[in-house]
Amino acid sequence: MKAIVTIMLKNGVLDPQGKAIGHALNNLGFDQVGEVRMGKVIELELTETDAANAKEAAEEMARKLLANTVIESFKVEIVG
Amino acid sequence: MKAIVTIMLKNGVLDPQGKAIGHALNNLGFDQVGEVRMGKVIELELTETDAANAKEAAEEMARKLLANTVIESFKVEIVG
Amino acid sequence: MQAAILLFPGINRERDMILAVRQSFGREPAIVWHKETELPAGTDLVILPGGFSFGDYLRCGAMAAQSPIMRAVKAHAERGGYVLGVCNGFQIITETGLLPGVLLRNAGLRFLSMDTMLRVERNDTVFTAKWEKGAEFRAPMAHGDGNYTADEDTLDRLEGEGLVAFRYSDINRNGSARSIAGIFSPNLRVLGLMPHPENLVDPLMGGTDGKPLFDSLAAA
Amino acid sequence: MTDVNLTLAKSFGLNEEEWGKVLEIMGRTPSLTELGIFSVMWSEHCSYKSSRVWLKELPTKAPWVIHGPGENAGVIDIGDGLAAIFKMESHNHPSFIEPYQGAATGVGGILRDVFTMGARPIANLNALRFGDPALPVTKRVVDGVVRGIGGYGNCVGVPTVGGEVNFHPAYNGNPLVNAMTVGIAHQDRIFLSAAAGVGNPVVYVGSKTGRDGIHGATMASTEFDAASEDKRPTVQVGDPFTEKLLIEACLELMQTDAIVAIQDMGAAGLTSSSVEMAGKGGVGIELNLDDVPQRETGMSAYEMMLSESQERMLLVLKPERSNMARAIIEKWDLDYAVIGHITDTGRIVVKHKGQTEADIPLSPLADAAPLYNRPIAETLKPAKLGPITSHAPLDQALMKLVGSPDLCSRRWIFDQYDSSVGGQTVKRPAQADAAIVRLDGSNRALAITTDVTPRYCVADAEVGGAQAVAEAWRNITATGAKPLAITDNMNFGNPEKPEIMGQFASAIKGMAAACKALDFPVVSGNVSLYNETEGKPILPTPAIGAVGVLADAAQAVGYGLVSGLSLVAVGDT
Ligand SMILES: Nc1ncnc2c1ncn2[C@@H]1O[C@H](COP(=O)(O)OP(=O)(O)O)[C@@H](O)[C@H]1O
Repeated sequence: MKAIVTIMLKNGVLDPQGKAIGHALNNLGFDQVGEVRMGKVIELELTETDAANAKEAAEEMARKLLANTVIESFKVEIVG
Repeated sequence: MKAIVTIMLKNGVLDPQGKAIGHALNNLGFDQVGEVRMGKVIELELTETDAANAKEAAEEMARKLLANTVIESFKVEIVG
Repeated sequence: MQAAILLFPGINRERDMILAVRQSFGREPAIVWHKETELPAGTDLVILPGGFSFGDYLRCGAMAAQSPIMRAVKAHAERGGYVLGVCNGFQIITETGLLPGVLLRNAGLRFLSMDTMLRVERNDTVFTAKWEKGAEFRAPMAHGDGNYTADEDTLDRLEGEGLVAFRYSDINRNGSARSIAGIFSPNLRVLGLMPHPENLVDPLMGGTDGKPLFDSLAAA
Repeated sequence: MTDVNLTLAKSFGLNEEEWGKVLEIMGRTPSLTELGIFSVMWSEHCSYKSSRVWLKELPTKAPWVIHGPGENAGVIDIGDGLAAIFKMESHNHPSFIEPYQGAATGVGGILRDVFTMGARPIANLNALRFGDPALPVTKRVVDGVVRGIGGYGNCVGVPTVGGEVNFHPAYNGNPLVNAMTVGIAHQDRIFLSAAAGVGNPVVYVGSKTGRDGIHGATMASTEFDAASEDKRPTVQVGDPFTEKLLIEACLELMQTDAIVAIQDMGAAGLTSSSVEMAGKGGVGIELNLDDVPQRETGMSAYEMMLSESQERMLLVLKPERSNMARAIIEKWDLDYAVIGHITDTGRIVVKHKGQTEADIPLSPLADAAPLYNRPIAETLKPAKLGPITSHAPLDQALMKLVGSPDLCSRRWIFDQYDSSVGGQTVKRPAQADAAIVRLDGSNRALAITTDVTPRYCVADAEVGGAQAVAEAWRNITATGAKPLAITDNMNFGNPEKPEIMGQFASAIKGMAAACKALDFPVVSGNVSLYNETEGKPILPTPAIGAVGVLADAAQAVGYGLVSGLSLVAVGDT
């Protein structure tokens, strides 16, 4: 199974990268762009074959290491 | 509309970050983890109201700025 | 004061730190590999030096914070032991939860390598006794992620309890909340800061502005 | 199955005559893997086939030279039983395709050349050339290159202490990224690449092998055209964290007596490292590719032999020490694999999945390598400058000069490079004419600089070449240090054009004369040819990296003016 962990800064936490990207897009003439947020996505190949177990394991990994829950929130999706 | 651009290193391109994260997860006792790949996700708020147009615009932004198409591939999803 | 310097893979300012400690303490620090589970007996001060532990590939300091040795460091801190984290060491300490907040990417998104000025917010601690309160000193910075961030309540509490150790006093180049460059734990025994006092302890390398930190510790 | 024939050989960069030589050496049609090995070993990048006849003119000897050109880097005696080991290398083409990774892997490559000899790297420098600063592409390249150099150098913890940068439209489609590393070793612990000891294990250390940059070495040897921007060869991604582990692991292993020979896997990775190690040692080598640590599945022998995956080393070990060596390498979380052994056959034999994929005699591979004495033509010298017509007031003229891209402050660049890590940097960028780095545990310091002024070389390549050496010498001298030796990076256009070869030959002549006059030998270097875009060459750019020594670091002189001193001009104006 494959787990996809998406990690975003929590609302209210300043996102300097997202801000810079938004600026750059506006400068390139993309006027339709408003707020931009940037996050990480981590794809994990898991030997686990049960989707529920895989999800639980990936969530534990996210809590323990992948995300810093002081500033980040995460969501886990199981595919394949 | 909101566009979510997910950017991953192309297949075959070394992913030092994914590699190090995989190692760290194994060391933490998550033995079920095989290959790990890390990418970026960029959420764009667009004033555009038509989904097809929004997608096209986001794809152009990805090609022009967000992704480094020499080594990265991207996909765009329109939500909300 | 017996110091132990932790060595995580990817750390690169351990030799700088050894030079500074050797000079002020008059004795060699112990070097401790990250896979150890215990600190050397008699360790008073644990130092986490700068660098790029595990490449800083996930978040700065995140993977090092999970190293076996960090459990011993937490226990040491809980016993009231001294801990000093500089740059990546500061990031590791915040990831471990020994100090609050996080270090985000610099506001300008560029690595910053230059001298900055720091103000000493209090001098009644083992780390800062050799400075005057309010003294300003020069310290080299070398980081890409030094933008100190915490929620407003945490920041208010840090200020209210006098736990801000150093502030950028010239320009706040990395965008840190309230110009915070370094903070103490509530018992004033854990210090984390971004700039590198250990790189200014020798007139030959441009000055001795950073030496009081090590002299203070040596005298404690 | 791909047909191996002249057409394929040509697409691999070999010409008809070279293909003929391959057939003669092999006595049969080579396999694909064999052709790949010939093509990279005989590429300009590895064989120096156009430049070798001229490089011989450079003086390479002095009583303080321990190893001149021919090793991974040059080695000089700096007193106290210590040696300085240094070299400069280009990563020009990759830095245009992907500026960040191109520059980053350039830094990684030159670091490996230096620590492979047993030196701890103590300083990085660079010499950069970019196109017209007004062009968007230049901004993208400058930004990526600077971040790439910083990203890699800062992470491995080697201070970037100096460099130089110029702008000129001739570099619009072909920027130059030349990176230099200086390291320090004990003279009695210098490691060379000549393999020895029949039966000794050949050991692979570092990152796993992927399909990175296959045919990068041949790419660096052919001209650029607009299409290559689309071809997008597999770009190598740098992993400075693994490099840092590799440095520490190798230096730790070098404290023991396990290593017979060691070589980094640079351009044409496994091919050039194994061929060079066995060739230099006058032995043979047999590799079994089944045992190569692989990042991707289904890699062929051809791909593995030509992969340019970064952060890898090849070692020949004493068999009785190999377990201890493995323990050290694995302590640093690096891959360790025995992938072959040394033989006495004088051949390189490559096996994969039970098949012999290559079996080539080593000495003709090296000795019969093509060597060209290419025609040279005098370069047309630009017209003499006319009389100065503008008489702008001095203050305005000064402002214009100070504000010009070639003279303005470089702070934006070096503020992104960690110049103090290591705690030994006595003079950082913009503090002296050369960077000064003290040697740990000693009063001694090295003075290091990079210099060249391409517009002088366009005007007169011989004078320009001499001037570059002289400027480096002056920059070292101005700090109070004694200049000892140089490394160079010869960046030129297409050597098949007589006027380019003429520039090259003249620059070498000028450099040689200056080196002789100043007792300033060349101990290492690199040649980068075919720096052209759509037939237009870059300016001739023989970058010089120089090293000098100061017995007492405290005596280093900087250029910060202090009030109360007198200014004295020396020499004719
Ligand atoms: N690409 C670079 N990387 C690092 N340092 C640089 C670079 N370019 C210039 N510098 C530093 O900036 C300072 C000024 O450079 P330059 O204008 O070339 O002056 P100089 O002619 O005195 O060497 C020098 O100390 C030089 O080492």
